[in-house]
Amino acid sequence: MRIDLSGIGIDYGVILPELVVVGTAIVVLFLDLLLPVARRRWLPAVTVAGLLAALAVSFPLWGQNREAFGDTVVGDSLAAFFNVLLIVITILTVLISPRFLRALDLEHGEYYILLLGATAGMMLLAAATSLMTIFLGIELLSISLYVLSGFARTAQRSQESALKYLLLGGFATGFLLYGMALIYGATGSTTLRGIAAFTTAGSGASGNVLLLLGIGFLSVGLAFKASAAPFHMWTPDVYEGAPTVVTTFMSVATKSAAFAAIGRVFIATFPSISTRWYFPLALIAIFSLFIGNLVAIIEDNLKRMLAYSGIAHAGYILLGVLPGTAAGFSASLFYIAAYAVMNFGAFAVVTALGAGGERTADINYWRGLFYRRPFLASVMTIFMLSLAGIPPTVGFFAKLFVFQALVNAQIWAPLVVAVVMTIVSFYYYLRVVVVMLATPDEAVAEKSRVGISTNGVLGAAAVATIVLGVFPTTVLDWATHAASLHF
Amino acid sequence: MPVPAYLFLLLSGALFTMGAIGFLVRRNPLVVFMCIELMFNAVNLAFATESRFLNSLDGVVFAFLVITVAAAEVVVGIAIIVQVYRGGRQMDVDELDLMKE
Amino acid sequence: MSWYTLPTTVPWLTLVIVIPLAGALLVALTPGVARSVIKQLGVLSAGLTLLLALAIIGGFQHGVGSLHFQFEESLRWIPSAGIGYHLGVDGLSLFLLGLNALLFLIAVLVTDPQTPRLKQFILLLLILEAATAGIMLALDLILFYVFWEAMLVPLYFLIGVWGEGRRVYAAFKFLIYTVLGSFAMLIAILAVAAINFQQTGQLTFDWAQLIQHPASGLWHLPLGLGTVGIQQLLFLGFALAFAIKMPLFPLHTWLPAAYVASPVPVVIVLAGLVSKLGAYGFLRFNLGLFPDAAHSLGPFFAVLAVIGILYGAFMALVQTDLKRLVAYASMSHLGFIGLGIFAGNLLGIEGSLVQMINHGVIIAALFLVVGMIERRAGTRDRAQLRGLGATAPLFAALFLVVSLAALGLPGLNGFVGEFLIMLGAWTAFVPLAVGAGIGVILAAWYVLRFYQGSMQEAPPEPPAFSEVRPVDGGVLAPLLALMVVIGVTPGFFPAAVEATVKALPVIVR
Amino acid sequence: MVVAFAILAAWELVTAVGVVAFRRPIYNALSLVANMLGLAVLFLLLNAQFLFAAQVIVYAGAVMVLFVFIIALMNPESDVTLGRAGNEWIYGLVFGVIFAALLGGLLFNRGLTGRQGASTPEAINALGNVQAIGVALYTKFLFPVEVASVLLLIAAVGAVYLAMRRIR
Amino acid sequence: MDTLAPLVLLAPLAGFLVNAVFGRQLPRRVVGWIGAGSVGLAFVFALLILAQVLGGQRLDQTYFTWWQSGDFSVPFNLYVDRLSTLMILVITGVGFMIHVYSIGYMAEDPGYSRFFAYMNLFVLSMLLLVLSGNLVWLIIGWAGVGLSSYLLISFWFERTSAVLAGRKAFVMNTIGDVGMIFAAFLIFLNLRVMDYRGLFERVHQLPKGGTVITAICLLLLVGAVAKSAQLPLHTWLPDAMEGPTPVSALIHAATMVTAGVYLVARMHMLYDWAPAAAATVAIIGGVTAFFAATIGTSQVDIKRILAYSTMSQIGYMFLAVGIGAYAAGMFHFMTHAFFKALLFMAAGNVIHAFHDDQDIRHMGNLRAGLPITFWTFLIGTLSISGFPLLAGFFSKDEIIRAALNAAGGEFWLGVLALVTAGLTAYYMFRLFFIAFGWEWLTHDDRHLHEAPPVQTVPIIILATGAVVGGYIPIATFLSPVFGPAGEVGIGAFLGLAALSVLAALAGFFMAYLLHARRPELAVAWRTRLGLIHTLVEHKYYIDELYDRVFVQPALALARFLNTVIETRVIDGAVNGLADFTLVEAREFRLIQTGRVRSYALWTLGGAIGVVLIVAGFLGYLPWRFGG
Repeated sequence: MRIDLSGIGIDYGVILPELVVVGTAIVVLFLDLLLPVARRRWLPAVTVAGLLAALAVSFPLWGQNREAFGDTVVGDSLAAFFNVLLIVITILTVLISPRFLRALDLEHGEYYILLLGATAGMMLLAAATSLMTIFLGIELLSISLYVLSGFARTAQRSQESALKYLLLGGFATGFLLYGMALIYGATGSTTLRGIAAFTTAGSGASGNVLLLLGIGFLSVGLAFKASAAPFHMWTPDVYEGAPTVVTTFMSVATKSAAFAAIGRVFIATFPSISTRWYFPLALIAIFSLFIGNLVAIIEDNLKRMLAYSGIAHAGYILLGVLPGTAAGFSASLFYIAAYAVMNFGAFAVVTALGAGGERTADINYWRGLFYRRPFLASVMTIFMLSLAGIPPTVGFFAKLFVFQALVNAQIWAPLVVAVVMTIVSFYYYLRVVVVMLATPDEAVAEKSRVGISTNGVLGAAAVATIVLGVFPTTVLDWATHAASLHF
Repeated sequence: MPVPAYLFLLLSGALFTMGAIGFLVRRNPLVVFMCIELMFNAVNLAFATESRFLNSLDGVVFAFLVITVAAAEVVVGIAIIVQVYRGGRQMDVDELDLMKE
Repeated sequence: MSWYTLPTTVPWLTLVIVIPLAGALLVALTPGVARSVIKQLGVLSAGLTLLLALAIIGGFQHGVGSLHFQFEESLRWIPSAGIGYHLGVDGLSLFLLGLNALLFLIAVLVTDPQTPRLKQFILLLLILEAATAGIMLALDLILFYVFWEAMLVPLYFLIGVWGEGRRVYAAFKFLIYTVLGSFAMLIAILAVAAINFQQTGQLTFDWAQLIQHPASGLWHLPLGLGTVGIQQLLFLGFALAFAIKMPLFPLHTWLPAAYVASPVPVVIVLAGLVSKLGAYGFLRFNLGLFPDAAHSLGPFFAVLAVIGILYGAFMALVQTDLKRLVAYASMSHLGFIGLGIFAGNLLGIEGSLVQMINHGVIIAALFLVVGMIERRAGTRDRAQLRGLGATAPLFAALFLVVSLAALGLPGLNGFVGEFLIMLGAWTAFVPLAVGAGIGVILAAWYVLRFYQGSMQEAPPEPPAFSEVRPVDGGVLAPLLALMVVIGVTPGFFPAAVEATVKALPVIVR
Repeated sequence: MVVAFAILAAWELVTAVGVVAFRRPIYNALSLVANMLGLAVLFLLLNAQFLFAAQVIVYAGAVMVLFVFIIALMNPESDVTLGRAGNEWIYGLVFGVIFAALLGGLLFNRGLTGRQGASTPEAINALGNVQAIGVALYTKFLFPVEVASVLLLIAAVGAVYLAMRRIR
Repeated sequence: MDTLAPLVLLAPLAGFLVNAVFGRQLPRRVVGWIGAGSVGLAFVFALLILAQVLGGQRLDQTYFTWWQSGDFSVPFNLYVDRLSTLMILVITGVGFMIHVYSIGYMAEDPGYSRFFAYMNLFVLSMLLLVLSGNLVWLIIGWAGVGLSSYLLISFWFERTSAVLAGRKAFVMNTIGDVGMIFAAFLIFLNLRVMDYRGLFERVHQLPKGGTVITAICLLLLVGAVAKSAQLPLHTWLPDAMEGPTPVSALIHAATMVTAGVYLVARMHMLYDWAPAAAATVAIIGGVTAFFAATIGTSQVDIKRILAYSTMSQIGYMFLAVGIGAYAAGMFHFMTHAFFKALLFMAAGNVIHAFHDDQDIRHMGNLRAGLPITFWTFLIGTLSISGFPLLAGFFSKDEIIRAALNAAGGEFWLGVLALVTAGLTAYYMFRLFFIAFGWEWLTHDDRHLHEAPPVQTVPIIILATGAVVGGYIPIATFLSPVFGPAGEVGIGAFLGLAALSVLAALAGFFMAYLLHARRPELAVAWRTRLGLIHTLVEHKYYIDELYDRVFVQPALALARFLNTVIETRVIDGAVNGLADFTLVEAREFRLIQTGRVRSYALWTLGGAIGVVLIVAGFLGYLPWRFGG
């Protein structure tokens, strides 16, 4: 008996980015053990270096379509797009982390290891073309995030959020797996290619109970990761409880990865039965837009408010998936990128303030911030305007392209809901700005400097928000190219 | 005479639902966690069944991966639970409402 | 003909947008304590813009019609989405451009140097000027929408931060109303492009392109609710945005709140300019892109406009807060503009075009006057104001001219527009003109109540009202001059715009 | 065959009910162990000996032992001794029953529509079940298995971090 | 001549600008003489124009284009013919007299320069009105005189009564303006012209007596009625007496209020073409004449009596132009300008003498104190009541004769006019007897002071006009405009003269009896008339009527809109929606209980929803959906 590896396409180039990230994690692990405590601050540097390397090796995948390892993973533009996006997010996160961790006395090497692990999981999820790898990717990022959200071991809220995330995450994973099982039973294959082949064979797939149920449960699991209503319930609590820097990372990265998977599954694998999954996804999108925007109006805790707004944005991104076309998905991808920039920025501001402690998330603390911390307030204003979708910020074009896709596909009902709820959203986003501009009632005189790296990250995010808002062409073209999936 | 596949599937579905119900009715985090394991088991049953009846090994491998992942998740989960309840709080998930609304 | 020709190598229109932004940048870089410097920077950039606008008006070729734009600039922006950077000026936007620059210069001039956070104030004003200029110049629908939304934010802050009374309430009300309309417009814009794409296979948001193929056909409502004319639907989408901005009855309730809450420089811009943008949008887009719908739905909007005229007039009759009074007066006058637009004939549209300028000049002057009264007398309550003219005859005289222009006295500018508008309305449907006529009579009534109530009758003892300051007079002077000039010799106006208006599809149709 | 299935099914259901219904966590744990063992037998029935082994060793062995240890360690109160009983559990039951009913209704008498693979029991047994799985694991499913290993590593790191005492 | 006509306008314009801008810096004498001199200059130009017009010239000269788009073309053109020449002569001539008079009359007033600026503005717009060669500029002038009249009525703006009177006048005139604007619309839309020449050329394209032409004429009439204070838009004129007396003399007696007459005369081709409208003019005129005269018999304020007399006399003119006797109308306009201006200015002297007391019952026996005023006022009274061989006698007789000669209903209007003539004599002499007194010889110790010559000389000049004005051959002068004047047989002339003199004498003796001989009789009569008297004394309660029917309801409606519709209905809906959203938001927020199990419940619920949807696709549910 001999093991024959020839037929399965060993191609390390495809998974090189993931490998580099994981390798970095291991390196950091050893450094964490070996380095004296005083040298711990090298860890972030090493992490960033590794991530940069991963970034570098991600570019070759652009424009290619290399399935590898028995169709379990692919190296194509979509994967590259998300690799770049996720790695950049992680780098930014790492850059704003040290000061925050120091303030909370959480400087532990494990933080970076887990961060890298989560990143690897997300990248894998974006590149996965098999139910197995999708599942593993989700689990990898989830387990890392469970620990990360409980990273403040002494903070009850942090622990509680970790447990909630864990239990609910497991529950959702159960549904995800069950759906995968049913799909497997219906199609006899676990690779998306095989499944697609089965469904497009006109084998009455649109009437296949197992398949439809499987898709349904699969969407439940993915929607949970994307924190789309009604599977969003964990989001506000976890976002609030987790250390803000983790929330920053999680709110942006998890959603992106989840939508990468959603795109691959629904648009690339099941185009032939789009009439089947359109309806549940449309409901989920509408529900997310509704809940997210509505509840955010009255949230006085900024982290929770942003959590709800994140739910709403999941709805917007999902709208782009609804047409089931590459055009629509490209709009989604652009939206994801835009959302990554602006939402990361918004949470980063909260992080920069949050070094003081929990109360900084309360909106009353932000009263008159414009005069205490003009820089933070200004960039926050930019992010808020962008989240609301006011030109000339990237948020506007994100919404514009999604709406355009819907109009071209003549999908009206979700569009109307989206528009109405967007109008509602203006209220709470601009409310923050007004509060920051209002005259401070009590003189909060904390002058903890933010630090050059954090300032740099914030400035970069703000500039990106504006620049992409004026010249969105390049990113849009990337998104369009990445969205053109071919099986 | 062989047993038709759908009976196995029905059984797995029943077990899965049991797990879900358990998750919903129990308040002890450890028990809740066990119920999740129960759901995973149900899934494994489904996978095994299908791989048997479809004559393909994917299902078995998938089930194996599920077991692995479940083990890993249990490790982390238990650690978190311990961490949460070290302080001697009541073992009750309903008590976990520092954050709400 | 034109007075002279400008070199075509210079991107004049972009400059109109860029100069205020550059000024804003400079202001942003100036330390906030250097108040005088900041204000001078603001005045400088606004003044430059005015000169530029005047140069453009002078260099505008008369009699160039059939949708030919001048000083046109066209660049690729987001080709994959069919969005371009396309600027141009024609008869519809020419004089508004001048009004824009003039009013902003005045707004900056009358800004009190002691305003708290003067820096941000001037900064936002300049950004706002750029946005409004862009709205008038943009020929790409998305570009237009970008400016349209960009205008919202500075206004929102100017009201919400520097306002008075229930300023946050007013700001949010203004915001939500406007956003409601503009999103309806956004969807309509996208739909227009999509339909054009289906018809011509070419994805574009360029006004000049879209106007070639007006949307048509029926849309089947879901759930078997029957069918709607697509063009009518799109028309309504745009109309909602512009009707709110203008505002048309009954979408006006943001107006008194916002006007009352805004500081004087802002309310000048808000009333004098922003409302015109709604009217301009109606002309440029509703009448341009949807001629058939304009014919079928125009009467309905014309009726709304007349209701607005009368409603605003009656409301103005019983207001005690002068700012509120002027706000409703403005609403009534805007009803005239709307009426002229939806009369849908040459004279009506030309009338509303000239009336836009007139109303801008008049309402700005009125709010300036109100501001001066408030600053001197310390109150805006008509019940407490009496006989101010006794101690300030010059002020009374200036105020008198403004009031007369406001009530449309023949010989002053207000008459020109109202005459043509009513003539156009009479051509379209006589009762509309009659309603407008009643509005004119009511205008005489409430304006005189306004003027006499504050200026005349026995002054309080001792008369504490001081005479107008030279600076105030200097600010009012150009406006008064415009009132007289336009009133006596408005001939230059139709000469410039007639060709464009004649080329409007509605007229052609 | 049928008889065996019937018995095992009954056993599974009963033990599952035990997992949910017993008041004392230790009983829940034990009935879960029983449930897992039954499941392992079912795997045998399905000609998946490898899974049987894995199930018994990993699950019934490692995982559940861990559970039992923790229960013993923290000896949590049973739900009776907990404070006020919320009534969410009623909703839970109702929803669960509805879910089960729908699922059962839809799955009843459905065959598996999937494409038939090559590895029939005969083929597998010819190679030897475990070997077959092994080959599959290290050829076709090489990558997932590697990922699983990474996952275990990360999980270990996380667990250690959470569990270990503060290092000053 | 095409330069003279603008000069006529420019003179008062210059005066207005100088006085308006520098008036407060200039010394009073200069201001006054600039004001008066500019008008005098205009008078000189007018005379030059007269010379050329008598030479048979006419003018229709366009100076610049006011608006030109499509076939809507409005030039700024001046139109000079004999009619407008007559008008500008009277305006500038009488105007000059009044300006001179004002120099003295307003000497003490703080608003001296403002007064003259307004007066010049008025003269300017009146001349514009008269000289304009197209409807738009006619309307502009029309509104201009309305404006200056408003300004001058509320000249003493500390007085609330003056302010209200001014507002009333302005609003009523605006009604008239709107009427004229609509008339202009109809003319343009049916004839596509805005200037007189084109109008007069094309008017005959319209069907004679058709709806359009009638509507045009009636709408024009609205403007004329409002401006000339005819029924039913007359109520502003008596209140207008709040203004300084020279204003009343110039604007509310001699010139502006007769603009309506000028309008009808100018548009006579249209009115000839619309008999119904013309008849309406005549009826309004006749009725107003009588109506105003009756009110005049019961007033005690000297200026108000003159005001009602003005209304009455303008009624005569309307009657004349209404029955087509345009020349007669203009003739009466001229004579009336003479004697009514004279009467007002004399009254002004009296009022000054009595320190701004206008109640005639406090006056009396002025011959000793104010001899010049006394005699000139007597001349005016005689002239207006049609005393033979004075100006009023000729002009009024022509009107009455024309009416009586006219066929059909107008005959009764003539009778009415005759009665009115008697009434006129009565109330004028009543005024004269009460105010100027009959106690010729009793000793007088009130030390009344005659006005300075600057005030008396103009009166004397006008008095001569009031005497000899009747001998100016207006009819023949205007014949090029209105066609040849009908020859009147001497017999008919004497017969009618006898009639009217009889009526006048009746009025005179009645007044003599009641107010000079036996005043107690007047009291007795008043009580006997009772109700009628109060009705007349309160001007038939028309002011009150308008207040109840128009003003109050309008204000009530406005208040209703302001308090209910705006705040409750419209804004209520908006705010209600916002509040509703917030409430809903709170509701949904409560879902977030913080309990893991409830969260899981939602997840399971979602899963159930998914299953249901699948079932729906497969048609296991009563309702189908999806493809």
